[in-house]
Amino acid sequence: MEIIAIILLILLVGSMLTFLIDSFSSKLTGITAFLFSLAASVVFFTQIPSGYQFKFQLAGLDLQWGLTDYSYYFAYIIFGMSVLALLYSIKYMEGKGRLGYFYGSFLLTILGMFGVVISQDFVSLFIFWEIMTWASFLLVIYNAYYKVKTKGVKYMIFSAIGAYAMLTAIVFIRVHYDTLLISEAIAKGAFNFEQYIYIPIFLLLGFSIKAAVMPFHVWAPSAYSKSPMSFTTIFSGAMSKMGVFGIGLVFTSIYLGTNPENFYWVRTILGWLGGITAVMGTIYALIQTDAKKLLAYSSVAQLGYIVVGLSTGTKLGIMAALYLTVIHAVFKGALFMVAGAVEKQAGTTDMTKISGLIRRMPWTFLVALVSIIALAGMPPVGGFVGKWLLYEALITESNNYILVVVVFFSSTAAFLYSYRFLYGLFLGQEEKDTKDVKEAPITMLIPMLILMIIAIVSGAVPGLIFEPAAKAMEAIGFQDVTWQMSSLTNLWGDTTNLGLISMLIGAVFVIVFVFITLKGYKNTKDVGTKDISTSGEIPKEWENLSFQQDFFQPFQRAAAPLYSMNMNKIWKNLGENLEAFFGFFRKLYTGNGQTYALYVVIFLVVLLLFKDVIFS
Amino acid sequence: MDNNKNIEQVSKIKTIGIPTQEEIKQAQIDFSPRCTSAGRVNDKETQKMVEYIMNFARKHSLFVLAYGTGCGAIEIPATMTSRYDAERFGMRGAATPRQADVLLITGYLSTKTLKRVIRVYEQMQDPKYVIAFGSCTINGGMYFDSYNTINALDRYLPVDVYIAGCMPRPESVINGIVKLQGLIQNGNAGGGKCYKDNLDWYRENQQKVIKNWDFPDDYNW
Amino acid sequence: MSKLKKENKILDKLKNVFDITGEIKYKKRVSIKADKKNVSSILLFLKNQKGYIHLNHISCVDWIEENKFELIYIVWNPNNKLTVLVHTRIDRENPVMENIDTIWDQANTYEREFREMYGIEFPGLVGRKEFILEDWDNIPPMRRDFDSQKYALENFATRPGREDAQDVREAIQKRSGEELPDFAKKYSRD
Amino acid sequence: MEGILFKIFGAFITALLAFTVGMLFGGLRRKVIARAQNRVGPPVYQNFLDLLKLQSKTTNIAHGFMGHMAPVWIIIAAMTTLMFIPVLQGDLWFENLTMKGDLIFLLYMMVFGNLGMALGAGQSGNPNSVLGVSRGLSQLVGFEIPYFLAITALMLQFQTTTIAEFLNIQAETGVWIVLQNPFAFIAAVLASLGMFMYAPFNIVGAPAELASGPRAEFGGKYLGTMMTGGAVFAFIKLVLMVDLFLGGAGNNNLEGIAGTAVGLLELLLKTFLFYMIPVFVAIVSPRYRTEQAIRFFWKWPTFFGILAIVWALYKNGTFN
Repeated sequence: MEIIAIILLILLVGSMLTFLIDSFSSKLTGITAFLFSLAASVVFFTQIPSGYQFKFQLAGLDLQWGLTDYSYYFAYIIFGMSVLALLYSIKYMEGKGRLGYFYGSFLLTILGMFGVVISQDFVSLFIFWEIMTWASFLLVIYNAYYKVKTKGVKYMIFSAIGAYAMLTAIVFIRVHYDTLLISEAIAKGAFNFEQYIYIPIFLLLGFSIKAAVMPFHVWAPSAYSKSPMSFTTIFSGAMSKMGVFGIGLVFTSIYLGTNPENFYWVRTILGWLGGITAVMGTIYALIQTDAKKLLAYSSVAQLGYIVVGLSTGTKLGIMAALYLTVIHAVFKGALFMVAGAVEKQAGTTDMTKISGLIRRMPWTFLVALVSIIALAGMPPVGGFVGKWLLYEALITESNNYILVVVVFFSSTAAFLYSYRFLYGLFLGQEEKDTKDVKEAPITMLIPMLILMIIAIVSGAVPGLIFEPAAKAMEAIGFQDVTWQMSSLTNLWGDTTNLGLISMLIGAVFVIVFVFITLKGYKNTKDVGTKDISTSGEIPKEWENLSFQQDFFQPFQRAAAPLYSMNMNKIWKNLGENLEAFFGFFRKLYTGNGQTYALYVVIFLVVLLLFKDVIFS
Repeated sequence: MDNNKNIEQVSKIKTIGIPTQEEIKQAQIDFSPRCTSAGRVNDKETQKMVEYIMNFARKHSLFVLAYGTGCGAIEIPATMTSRYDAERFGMRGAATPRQADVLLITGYLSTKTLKRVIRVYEQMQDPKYVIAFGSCTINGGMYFDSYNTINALDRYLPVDVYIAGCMPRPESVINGIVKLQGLIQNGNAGGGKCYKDNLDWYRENQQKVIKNWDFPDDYNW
Repeated sequence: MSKLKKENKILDKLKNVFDITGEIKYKKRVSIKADKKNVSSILLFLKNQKGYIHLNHISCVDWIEENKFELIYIVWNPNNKLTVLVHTRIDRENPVMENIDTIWDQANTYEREFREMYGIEFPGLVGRKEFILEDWDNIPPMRRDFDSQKYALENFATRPGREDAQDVREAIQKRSGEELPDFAKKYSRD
Repeated sequence: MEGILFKIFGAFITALLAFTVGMLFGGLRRKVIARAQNRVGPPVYQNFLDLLKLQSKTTNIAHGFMGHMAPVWIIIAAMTTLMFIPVLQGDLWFENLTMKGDLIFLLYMMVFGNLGMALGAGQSGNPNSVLGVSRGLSQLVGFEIPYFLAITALMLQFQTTTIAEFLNIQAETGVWIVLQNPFAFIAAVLASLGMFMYAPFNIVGAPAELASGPRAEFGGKYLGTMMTGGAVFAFIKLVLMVDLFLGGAGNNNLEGIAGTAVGLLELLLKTFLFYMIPVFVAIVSPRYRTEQAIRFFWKWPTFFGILAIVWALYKNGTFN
């Protein structure tokens, strides 16, 4: 039996088994799911080399599975994140109902994602894509109360639109190019924007809905924030990257030319969509009061950067997109895990209700701090590398100078919600309600700490990620991708030495930390958050001095025009108008036999009158 | 030094009319605040070089937290701005007790305000000084018989310098500041140290006035 | 008399409707005395029917000799610029007065002050019991039987060396040996 | 080995210079403001006395670990940024790591300290601090946009991203960039008004409104260390502007110590003159509300920034 089929089988059997085990012992479900995913990834990483292929026939169709360097890169993310997320789930999901349903769907989602990256023909791509979508839909509605159901339906509708678009494109490819293999389609120029322009457009539509690109991003914030956090790490970290995977695939035809002027308009449109997504995601993230929702909007914004990177079509730009893909999975995965841990331990992630958890959950805070530094793109941590690549790509290699300002605006505004997240959950007044909150269990901490260490290391030695990313870029048509282990060089030859920066920061940190700690050590006292200078007033135990509502009101006021654009409203209006429009057709069916008889008569009359025109 | 004695004394004074000089002297000795000589940080003779330099810096860099009670608050802008320019002595406004060195109390203190002033004083960081301003802080001034205003501030906080007057003009304020600078340089402005040493005595007095005592149990320093 | 036409009109109207006595103090100022139980209906009548929509002030006087508190509600009509003062007297023992903060919101502030400073109860009054004073444990301080100086002497440490509560003119006279001028004697304390 | 020791020594000298000049300029600012108000004002060395006093406080209060770390972040950001900025052109002592980092890195590193301090201010739990942070971050989004536009324009015009390269270009052509791209200079100057956070953009730490904002809970050694970081940062901002637009300093033909001395004098003169722009603006300005400040930055400075980019593209021949 083919090794790749074994992996799929492991995941499928695992999915069924966990579902069955749940009826015996719900404690074992999580561990079973974790072990199955671990087994699948071990088999994958040890047994499958890059360039592996497997062809077979099914129902008269030539199907082909395999792994290029490009898909291998995404498989890293899928398996890495899945294993960590399932380890995290064991404790996180403890005590909740319907675990078999949860873990079964979870493993099925992993199967779907893995299937998408290994598919080398359109049929299996579509099938796996649908498996992924449906399994994830089941997880989105896991917390099934009324509102979640409607949000889930929103996700489903957009996914369905994407799937139809993809299906249409696939059918047209079959019709026009007589092939179902992706590589053949690329070779025949199916993704070219010259000949049959609707094919790549439809495919892009399908993929960008998954990547939550403006204006199809409206499903994402609610779906991300309403599903269980341990799943959202995958949902935002890995599954949204399937859209990125697809967009990269479609753009291969552009990259193959390696001429920066290739289809400039397509890239410009997509780049601007990405930029606007980033801005909208950011400005909506910073007005949220729920930490989960904040992270969800932030995910949308970060995917915007990735799309911008893809749209540049230059080496640095694609490198930026691929690097951001990984680093976003890492830090956003960690942050969603942090949010989950807080939810589990403190009961809620509503920032207006809790604050001051830093003394209760120090390790979780550490993870949150490092991940937020990465999210904000601050130097010693990995996020900076992605931001640097993106800016340099836009400034030195792309001709889109206004877009770089849009991206910069978005990433500067990202400082605002980064701070909001840390302050809202961990800093601020220690409140009475959160006095007896405990640190998260160790199995939840381990995955978070692993992700944190990856984020730190990738800041000093980004070459670890550049290496597979460079291979992946070579797989989709770039030649001579250069990279260095721990420094960054742009097109003009200017170098930023990250290793040196990390060392310098480390050295200064140690010196100043020792100085400030030891100077007057005996005379330094750590006091609680109630001992603050509030004009001599002594805050009562029950008084809440946290500042949580309308946190960035000045910014909101200054940027009021931006907030008046609400995509949700536009979609809602569209839906209502469509409903009215189709309501007109429904009126034709009156339920009265005489009306139907009239329709038949009218039909016959029309037929008779225009028979020469119709049957000519 | 308990309070009843004072009441008796004062009542006596009232009944017999003008007291003799001896009586006043005796009463003043009995009433003397805790922190005039007891609060010496270090003597001028035994001062070391480092302390001399530090005291020099302290003296020339007074961050003032003006607790604007009463009518004296209006004198502070005049003192700080162009006409009198207290900034040339290194004075500077501090907005919070954490950054401040000098607590400037600019007038009468109701019991309600006193509680906040004490809290603010305790939040300041050593070395810290108190300048009390106007006759209200010295002996109650025109509010001597008010049911809600304390009469002598040095029973509740260690006052380093009193500035007399109702209200003292900016010249007097500057005079007081210069006086405080001299005390700091000589190592005599040890109000914070004195407060720490005699905390029980101060607490007792404070709790007599502030009925509903809800301070945190431990004074930080 | 024709000059005070408006004043007479409102006074007559009030006299017709309610059981009150009243007088015109001077131009644009009408003062009436009413029973405790009538006050709210008078105020409502003035506000709703006669356009006295503004409550200027409520003030309280302690008539300790008569064992009464006097409450004075001052209302104003912005159209004809007339002011009406409604006087009422209530018992000093267990003083209770009708709460009128449903008629004017700002009455709440005055009433809370009276509750604290005079000990007058207003049933249904919203707001914290503690208004200006903190931790007050004596009789309400604005009552005339409260001795402020005694309280201060008992509670606050007083610096010796000052003579309190003397008549300034007498002291000057004593010190300098001069005779007080006639106009000063007129205002002498006794 | 000797080279490394020499470098470390040079780094210390640079840090010392930055600290001294920053503190001195702070004192000068107070003096200038005082003279403008017809006062005598504090002595020029007043800031050193303040620092000494703050460090000699005998008690200190920290609010939790992040509060303890707040000054550390600032010093890290200040020192790291300083090491990557050429203080004197071509001088071995002040070279440090100039060629190892670029402008985008500096742009991020300069925000690092403030964000770190904001975390410390957050843990203190004082609502005033956090209100100040909220305003400060909002204002940051305001002035970073024109600043970034100006820097982008320079990068596009001269096809480089390192400051040392900008200095070389100015030395070779003999024309300061302020003349080569005046719009970028205007945008950067207007943005730097916000960066210095003097009036009219000083609502972040407004003492009367917010009890000095983010710094409300810091005193003693913490405030002192923050002051040091702030002084170094003031120097960094000035040197960055001088390097980018005013031709830098140290570009003379003199040998040895004399060259360094002349270069330092030139640097002091240029930085001082540039520093007087925000100071003079501060003297005559009231205070903007946060949203007014943001709108200001998004209006004229951004307009000049975009103009600068157009100018840069015109100059480097993209339109041909």
